[in-house]
Amino acid sequence: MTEPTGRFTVRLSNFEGPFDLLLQLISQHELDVTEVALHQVTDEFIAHIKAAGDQWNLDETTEFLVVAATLLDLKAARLLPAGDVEDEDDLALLEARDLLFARLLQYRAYKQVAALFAELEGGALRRYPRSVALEDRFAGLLPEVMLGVDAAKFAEIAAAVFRPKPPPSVSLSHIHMGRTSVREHAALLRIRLAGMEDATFGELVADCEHTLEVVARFLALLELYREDTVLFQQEDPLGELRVRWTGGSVEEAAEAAERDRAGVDDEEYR
Amino acid sequence: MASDLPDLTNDRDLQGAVEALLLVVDSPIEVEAIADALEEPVERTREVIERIAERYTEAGSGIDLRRTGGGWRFYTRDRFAPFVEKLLLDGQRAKLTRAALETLAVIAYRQPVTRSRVAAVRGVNVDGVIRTLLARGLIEETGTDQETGGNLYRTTELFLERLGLSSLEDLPPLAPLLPEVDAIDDM
Amino acid sequence: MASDLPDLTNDRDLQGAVEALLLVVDSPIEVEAIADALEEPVERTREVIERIAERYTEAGSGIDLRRTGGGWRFYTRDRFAPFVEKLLLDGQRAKLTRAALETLAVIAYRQPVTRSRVAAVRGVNVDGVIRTLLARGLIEETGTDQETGGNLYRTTELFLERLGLSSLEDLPPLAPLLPEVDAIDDM
Repeated sequence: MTEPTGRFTVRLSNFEGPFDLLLQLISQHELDVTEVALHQVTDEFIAHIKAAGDQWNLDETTEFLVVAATLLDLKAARLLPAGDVEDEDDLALLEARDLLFARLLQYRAYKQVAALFAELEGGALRRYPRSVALEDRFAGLLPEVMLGVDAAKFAEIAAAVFRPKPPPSVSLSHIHMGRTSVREHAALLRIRLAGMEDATFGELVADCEHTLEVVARFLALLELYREDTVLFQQEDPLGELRVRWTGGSVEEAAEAAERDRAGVDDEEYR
Repeated sequence: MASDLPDLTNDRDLQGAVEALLLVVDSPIEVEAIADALEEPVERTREVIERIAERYTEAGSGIDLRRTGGGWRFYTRDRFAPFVEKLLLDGQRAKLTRAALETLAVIAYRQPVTRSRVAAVRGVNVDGVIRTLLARGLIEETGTDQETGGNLYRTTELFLERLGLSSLEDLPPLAPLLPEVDAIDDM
Repeated sequence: MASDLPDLTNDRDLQGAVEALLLVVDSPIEVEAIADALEEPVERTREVIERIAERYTEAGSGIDLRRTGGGWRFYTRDRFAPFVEKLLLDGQRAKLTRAALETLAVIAYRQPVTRSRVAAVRGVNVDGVIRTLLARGLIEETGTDQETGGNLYRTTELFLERLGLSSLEDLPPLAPLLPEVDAIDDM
């Protein structure tokens, strides 16, 4: 599974090759993400990392986490049950899927730009600027010195200089990717609950393939509860959890779902 | 100006004067500031600066006159870096981290842009990176977003200098890397 | 040395290398130090330096390569001094550079502190910057380090005044700004 070059490659029943290529094929619609066994990809990646011993690559691991999280989102969106094509839900789902594609492409584009930046910086770092104290004969002419910053900003600068170099560990911050997932599931639940009015938690997660999706859906329900659009009912501890929709009409739910899906971007760009 | 001053109508003396000024600046200096100090037209000054830069390059000089971050500054020519590093000993400078580069990439192309928008593109929390980039002077605040009230950020001239770019226009277009850029803008 | 380095047996490349070194040195540098960095014989190095100095003079360059106090350094050529003075009075160098500001920050929060400790924190050579800060009256010497014998530096009253503080105790504490482990990971 690991090429001599040390790059991570994937071997599945329907695909074999570098991880990057897998991603490319999916983003070009030449391979259906629902047919990719992500748990196998993950297993292979973990094996790849283990095989490398202490030599594992932080960049590669970070990239894998980001891409895997995106693929998971993508797959979750694709796996949701589909009815008639004219169905509002389906259209919304299609949009959600495209959004995820777009996000993936966008992320990759910026990653390429970042690589270019690294190259430019590398070139610039080989050119040392002239930065020397003024000749004595001019020193007296200097105007009164200005720092150009206040005390708070000065402290920020000091903090940036003192900030330690990153320890060689995987950043957990990528788990924030999960938030996207929760938003996505909240959108889905709104539309579904508005139609059903009343459902058990079991019914709401029946189509989930992975534990992570069930968790995301549960978190989404808590979000909806917080904004007073659902009510919970549970007769006894560990008993069946019933969820009742109180968030208005199907149309209103669909609108709210749109806002969920567009998320942060929508608030800023319109 | 006094009459015993070098005669700057003469190109050779104008070149000398420009070189003298460039030798004492400690950050990139704009053509206008040089032209002001010499009381010469900006256009003529610009031509002379460009001619000096060419002359140094043709001569294979160890001095490289470059325009970065909107101004001109003397740098050592890149091929001599190993010798410079040997002399300065601890000369080799820290590179930007991958997280910093990716965050700068988003800000550079989307500026002015809010923190949450950057976080959405990168898929991770960017608060720590943004704070460090601010403190290092690579980005700066530029007002607030009318709708969300979030701070807007843009890249600085120091950022351009750091990458050796003379202006943001030198950045390659994002479109070829991003086929559906219009669609994404609507996200 | 590696084979992709400029070929210094060639006079043109040797001149370029010498120019690159002279551009970044802050105080007069001896021929021997240059020859060491280039791994060239002292005699040949001296000849090249003298040739560069002559060439600059003949060309009427604004850069004057002169030997003073046992070492060589780039100076602005005398006749162009009035323009340099005008530039300086125009306030081109009124503001501290980023490098100077960062160095000042380390000294302010770690004082009294030696030059080598500041260099270790910043990861770059700070000699020139420290000289600038001294010249601008923002820092001053305050004895020597018992262990290393290096000069110790501290900030001055002028520094406090410029920052609008009445005493060092008013400097904002750093602890709340040094981020939690997450953000550090991110950089």
